[in-house]
Amino acid sequence: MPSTITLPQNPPPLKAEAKSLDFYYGDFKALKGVSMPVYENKVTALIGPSGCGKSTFLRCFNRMHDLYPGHRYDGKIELYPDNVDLLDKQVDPIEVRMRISMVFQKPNPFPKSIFENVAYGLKVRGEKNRTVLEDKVEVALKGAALWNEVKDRLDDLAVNLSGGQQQRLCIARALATDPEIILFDEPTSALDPIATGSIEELVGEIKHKVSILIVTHNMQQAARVSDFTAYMYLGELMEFGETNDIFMKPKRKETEDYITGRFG
Amino acid sequence: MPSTITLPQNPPPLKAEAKSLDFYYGDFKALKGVSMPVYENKVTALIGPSGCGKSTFLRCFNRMHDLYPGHRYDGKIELYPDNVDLLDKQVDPIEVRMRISMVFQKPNPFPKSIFENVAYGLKVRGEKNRTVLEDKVEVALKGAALWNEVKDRLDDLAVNLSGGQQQRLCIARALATDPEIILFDEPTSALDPIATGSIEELVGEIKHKVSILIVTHNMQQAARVSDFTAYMYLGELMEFGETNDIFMKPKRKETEDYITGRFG
Amino acid sequence: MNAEKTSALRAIIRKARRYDLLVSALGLLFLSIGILTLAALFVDMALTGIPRLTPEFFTNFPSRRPGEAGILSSWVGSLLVMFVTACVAVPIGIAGAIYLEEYARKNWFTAVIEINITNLAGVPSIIYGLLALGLFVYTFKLGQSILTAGLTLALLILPIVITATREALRSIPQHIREAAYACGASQWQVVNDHLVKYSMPGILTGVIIGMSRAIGETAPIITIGALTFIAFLPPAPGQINIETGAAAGLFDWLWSPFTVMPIQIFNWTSRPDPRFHENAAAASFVLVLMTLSMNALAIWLRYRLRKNIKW
Amino acid sequence: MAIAPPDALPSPAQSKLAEFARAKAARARRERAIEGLLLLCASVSVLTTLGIVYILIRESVSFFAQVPIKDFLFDTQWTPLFDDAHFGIMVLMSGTLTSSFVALCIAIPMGTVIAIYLSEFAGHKTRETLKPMLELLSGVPTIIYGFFALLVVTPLLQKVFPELPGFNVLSAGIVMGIMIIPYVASLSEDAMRAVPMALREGSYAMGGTRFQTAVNVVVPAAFSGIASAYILGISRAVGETMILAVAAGMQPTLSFNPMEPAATITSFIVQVAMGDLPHGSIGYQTIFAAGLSLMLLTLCFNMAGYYLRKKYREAY
Amino acid sequence: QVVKIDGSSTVFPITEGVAEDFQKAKKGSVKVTVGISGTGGGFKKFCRGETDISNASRPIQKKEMDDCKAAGIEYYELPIAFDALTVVINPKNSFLKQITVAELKAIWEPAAQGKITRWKQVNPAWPDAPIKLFGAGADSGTFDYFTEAVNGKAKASRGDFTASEDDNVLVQGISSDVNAIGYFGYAYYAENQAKLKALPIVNPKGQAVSPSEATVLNGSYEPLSRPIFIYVNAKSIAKPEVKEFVEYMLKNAAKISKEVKYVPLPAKAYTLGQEHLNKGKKGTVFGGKNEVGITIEELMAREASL
Ligand SMILES: Nc1ncnc2c1ncn2[C@@H]1O[C@H](COP(=O)(O)OP(=O)(O)OP(=O)(O)O)[C@@H](O)[C@H]1O
Ligand SMILES: Nc1ncnc2c1ncn2[C@@H]1O[C@H](COP(=O)(O)OP(=O)(O)OP(=O)(O)O)[C@@H](O)[C@H]1O
Ligand SMILES: [Mg+2]
Ligand SMILES: [Mg+2]
Ligand SMILES: O=P([O-])([O-])[O-]
Repeated sequence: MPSTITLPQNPPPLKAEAKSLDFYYGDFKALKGVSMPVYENKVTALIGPSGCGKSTFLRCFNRMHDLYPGHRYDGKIELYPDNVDLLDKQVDPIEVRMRISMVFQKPNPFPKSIFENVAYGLKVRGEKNRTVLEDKVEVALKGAALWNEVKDRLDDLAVNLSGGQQQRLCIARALATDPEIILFDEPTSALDPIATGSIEELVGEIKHKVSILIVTHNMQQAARVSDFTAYMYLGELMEFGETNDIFMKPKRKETEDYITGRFG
Repeated sequence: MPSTITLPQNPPPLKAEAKSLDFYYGDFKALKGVSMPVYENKVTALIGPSGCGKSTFLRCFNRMHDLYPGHRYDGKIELYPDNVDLLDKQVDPIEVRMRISMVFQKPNPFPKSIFENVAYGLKVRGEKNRTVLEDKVEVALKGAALWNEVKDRLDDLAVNLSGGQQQRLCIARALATDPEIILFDEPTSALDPIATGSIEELVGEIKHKVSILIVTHNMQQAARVSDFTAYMYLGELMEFGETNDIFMKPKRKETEDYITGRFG
Repeated sequence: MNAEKTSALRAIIRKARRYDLLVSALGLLFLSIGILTLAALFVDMALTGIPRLTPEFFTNFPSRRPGEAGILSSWVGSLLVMFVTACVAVPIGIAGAIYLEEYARKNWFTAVIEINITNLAGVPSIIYGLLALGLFVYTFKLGQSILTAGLTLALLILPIVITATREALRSIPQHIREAAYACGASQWQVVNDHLVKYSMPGILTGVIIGMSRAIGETAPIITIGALTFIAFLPPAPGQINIETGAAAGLFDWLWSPFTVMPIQIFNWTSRPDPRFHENAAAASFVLVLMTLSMNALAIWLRYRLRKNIKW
Repeated sequence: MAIAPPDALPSPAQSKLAEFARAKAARARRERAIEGLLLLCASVSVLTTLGIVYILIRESVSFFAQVPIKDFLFDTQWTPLFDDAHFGIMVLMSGTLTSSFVALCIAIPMGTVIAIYLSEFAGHKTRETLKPMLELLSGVPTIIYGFFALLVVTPLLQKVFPELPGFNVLSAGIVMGIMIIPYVASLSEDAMRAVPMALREGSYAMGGTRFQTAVNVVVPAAFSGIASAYILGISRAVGETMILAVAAGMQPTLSFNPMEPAATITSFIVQVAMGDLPHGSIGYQTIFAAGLSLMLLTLCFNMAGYYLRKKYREAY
Repeated sequence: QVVKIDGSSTVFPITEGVAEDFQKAKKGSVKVTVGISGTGGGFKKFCRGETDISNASRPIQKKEMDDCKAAGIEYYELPIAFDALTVVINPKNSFLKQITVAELKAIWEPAAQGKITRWKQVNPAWPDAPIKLFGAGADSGTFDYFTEAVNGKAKASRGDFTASEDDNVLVQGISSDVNAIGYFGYAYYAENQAKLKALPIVNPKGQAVSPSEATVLNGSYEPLSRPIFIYVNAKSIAKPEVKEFVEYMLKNAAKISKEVKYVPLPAKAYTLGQEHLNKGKKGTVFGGKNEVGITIEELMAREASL
């Protein structure tokens, strides 16, 4: 079944684009011919019932699947403006990950200090100058709205932060390296409503600098934070369009059923 | 906030009744003053958002919490007609479990043969006579609509069955001992739609012999299989009533919001 | 991203990758050092010892003539000691582990047992030898017998059996226990009908590893004083002594003097005649083959048998 | 809340109840008996420890009645069975520490690198074949390692250091180290693999290489497990007996030079035990005093390990 | 039906050989265990009545006699063979041609501990190389005999040497170290002549004599040649299997001693032993003193006088 894709009238510049992307976990085909644009400095939400392949799709963008044997891509994800195919065997996954950051469902700070956590990406990139590191860490923590809470205890272990703070720390960590895209995989599902609110706000703020893909199982969240929404079902992209359109007048019956909660 | 409980006009006989039941996981109070009737040979569905305490409530009925230190009940669950308080310290939990069976979310057959699985409850009760066992196993498997599929391979390992078959096997295991109540904790959430259908059918059939409590996160399922529905939220029973009423004209705003999918 | 930045990035990645290569290389190197050592040891013994591995080698008693010397008394001794060890360590170890894993409530006593077992696992084997000498030999007057040796080694491998059993029990998912309890089973029924059965592969692995450790233990056996020339077998139950005509009792062998493989090896290597060293190599080869095949069996069990029990 | 009162008719359930009550008492008795039996078995380990402590202390008390504790701790000679007896445990300690140090210099770095390699670099197949092979190393009886050290490794080392005596701590220590590698590697690897994938993914998602991920994330997160592995390695080294008895020369001199022969606590004990023990003599008591020192030494390491585990537990 | 023997490692090869043949001859109806505890260790067990026979590479000492007496244990003393306690060095050692007892003492006396560490300190003619020492363990008769013979007092020795009850350890150590010197029973040297060099000892008459069967027999290998014994518990000899074993031993000791490279005593010595047994002549002819440098004739004379 072909996806129903409704492009906006004045499309913003493209940041990336999946082109008939298939994905296999061993023999199991988890993504079936997904083609979808990602617009620059916009938030694109991925919604769909559990197991439909949202996380799988998201993790293609930073080649996370490369870590596991037997996981296989087929198709392309073009990154613009330099037109590289992220999935190309020739392309170094580490390079891809340096350009595209990710925030996970469960906050996963490293067992290090707050400072070290945020500085990690920079250190990996060869930055050694302490002043530069300190500056960038501060900027990133401010960007993740965490600076005020932690500025006096940058050397504390990150695991001692609360869940919401940890997640913002992970966002700071992702922000610190000036990525081109940030992938969020249900970033608030482990958090309480207040922490969720602050993360959503954050997403709204940072999208001015970076393109965002966000997986969520919470319709309201998708409606609140995203500019575009993609509805996936059983490994296929069912419908893609501007968020308002998807929620107000979905083109497909399945999308409507899902959004109104009649199914899933 | 007191629960909104709407009893039917001609209430069927009571099988059990929770009376201001509190439950604590250590210091965390997971159930707050739940009072609710369970009617004989009826299906009562428990619905509510994740973490609201449905499973916790269900597992009080067979004293499953006794297995863990620090879990504590407060209040009563009366079992009729003999008026025992299931939660009474004097009452042997093993005795409770012999009268009240349970089917779990994930099918959990023992790594033994199909026969041994179904016969286990009987063996625990001291039944040794092979013919009796064989008869009862057959009846139970028939009751669980599994007989035809497995009658030729009763000695096969149960784990080699498909998910849906395994779950029906677990139901047969629960049925074999003629329990007075069967507790189902999201029995279909790990199954595909076809297996789900057959389990739902089964529930409809066995309810003529036994009272049923079923936790489900699937509204449609609750509507389809149950006679009564209880909506729980944050450890409290919000609303209880006949299923039709709850789904068609819920008395409380929260229930309506949840059922129409505006929340959760 | 501009080309200049990209190439800078690539340079950094290349540099970082070097360490990947280094660790892989070192890891493989170190692994092969370990494995080659094992191979060297094995080949060395095999080359010296194999010519001596005739059937008579297994059926002859030790002798002052290297060509006639065999390992009959020592392999029988090892076997009997292992038998006693297993009979003591396996039930006690499994029962203890079941208690700790399934029954123990959190209190100071179980905490003491826990810490204690961890500590015991690190206690040098020679200390067990001292325990046996002071307690079994001199206090309980069990003498330098098969029983003493078996008990000593049983205590030595008890922590291994307990730990393996606990791990096996822990790997049984909670939902299996819940399923059994939900059927109305009592705790002992859950343990006996399910947990013990499903953890058998893990327990067996632990037992075999423990036994393979015990069979090669030398120091504690020397400490209890078994450095002896033994050219006879312990009395089989009911065996008739041709001189006295008396029949041996069912458990007489437990009190018999004995020797074991490592002691025999030790004895032969300390002989001046180099031909005894060939015997020692041959016996070592047999012993290593025994322990290695026990270990291999355990590993095989761990990877194969476990697959038969799915949850 | 008004619920119709239940009808009080007698029902079959009631007779069932009586039957249950009978069964219950018998069952409760049996369950308690079984629990008691199991507890007894669990206590065997405590009894073992008590036995060890009792025996060591009982004999050591008679020992220290004859040898002042000051001599024991500070004398620099160890000749307990000679006419002019000296009881300086330092001498044996120096041998034990030197040989353990050599062994750990081999086992800890090599074991750690192997663990990192197996857990973070090697593919599934490689790991599943190489790890068991490595574990076989710990299955070889130590007496055989002893002769290997003496007859194979020492001559090899003498090619490099012609001055090296035939019995020396170096060769015994190296072989001991190789023997200990699997303990360190296997347990560390288990600890590393227990680190949740999510943590690793965090690092990889930042563009980390395998090495960076291993060093910055996995090793710190698995630290308590790795520490346990090290502690076990140390206990093994300190308590190893036969390798040292066979290959290290049993020469009681106060020296930390691995190029020389040395006696360790353990090798002294077997050495004396080999010449059968005259029960009740000072010689007999010496080995218990030495054993007590060894026990205290391992206890120190175990305590350190316990503390480390406690401190660094749940890093993730 | 078990004959329990324990004691000297020096005597062990002979006893073991006898035990082996004896058990074969008896078709396994009698069991013989032979332990190696060293002479001292063996006597301690013997005097507690734990063993039937004790191997000894020196005569029983006063303290041991007292212990036995206290426990009511009487014994027969039966010389079995002669041994030459051999001082060995590495075959590559070129500067040592012979050694005097005084030089040995300088090396081994307790005062040398930690001080005498280089050959030059003993004899200025020798090179400035380290001395590596190997010797018998403290529970052994060999150690007692050597310290008595060299240092003048049993068990008086320096402690910083590689001590082992296991003579092969010593063989191994000495053969792999150019600067090594050590001592043990002749048998172990005889079996390892390729790896070791026996050092001629300057005897009281001033001749440098190498150990060998001949020099032991003619009494010129002094003071390090020594008789070795078995001691038989007088109560045990009442047991037929022990009696039989001892008689078998006396008949076969000469043959087996030779086989395992010891110097057998004249045939008369064994018959004398048998006579002592028959006539119930218990006790020792050495009076609890460790005598050094006794020759075969002297020994025979003493035995006859019991
Ligand atoms: N490692 C894996 N190996 C095999 N199959 C997998 C693996 N991970 C996921 N799958 C399967 O791939 C499909 C898509 O999974 P995915 O995790 O992408 O779903 P999702 O939409 O993110 O669901 P959720 O909302 O539950 O996170 C599912 O059917 C899942 O069972
Ligand atoms: N073992 C436990 N210890 C402590 N808290 C627990 C435990 N199990 C559950 N809880 C908490 O108790 C509350 C109720 O949990 P419960 O499992 O009953 O929810 P539920 O309604 O069944 O949710 P779901 O639909 O996800 O199964 C939750 O907040 C949960 O976090
Ligand atoms: Mg997902
Ligand atoms: Mg639940
Ligand atoms: O073992 P020894 O003969 O030296 O006592």
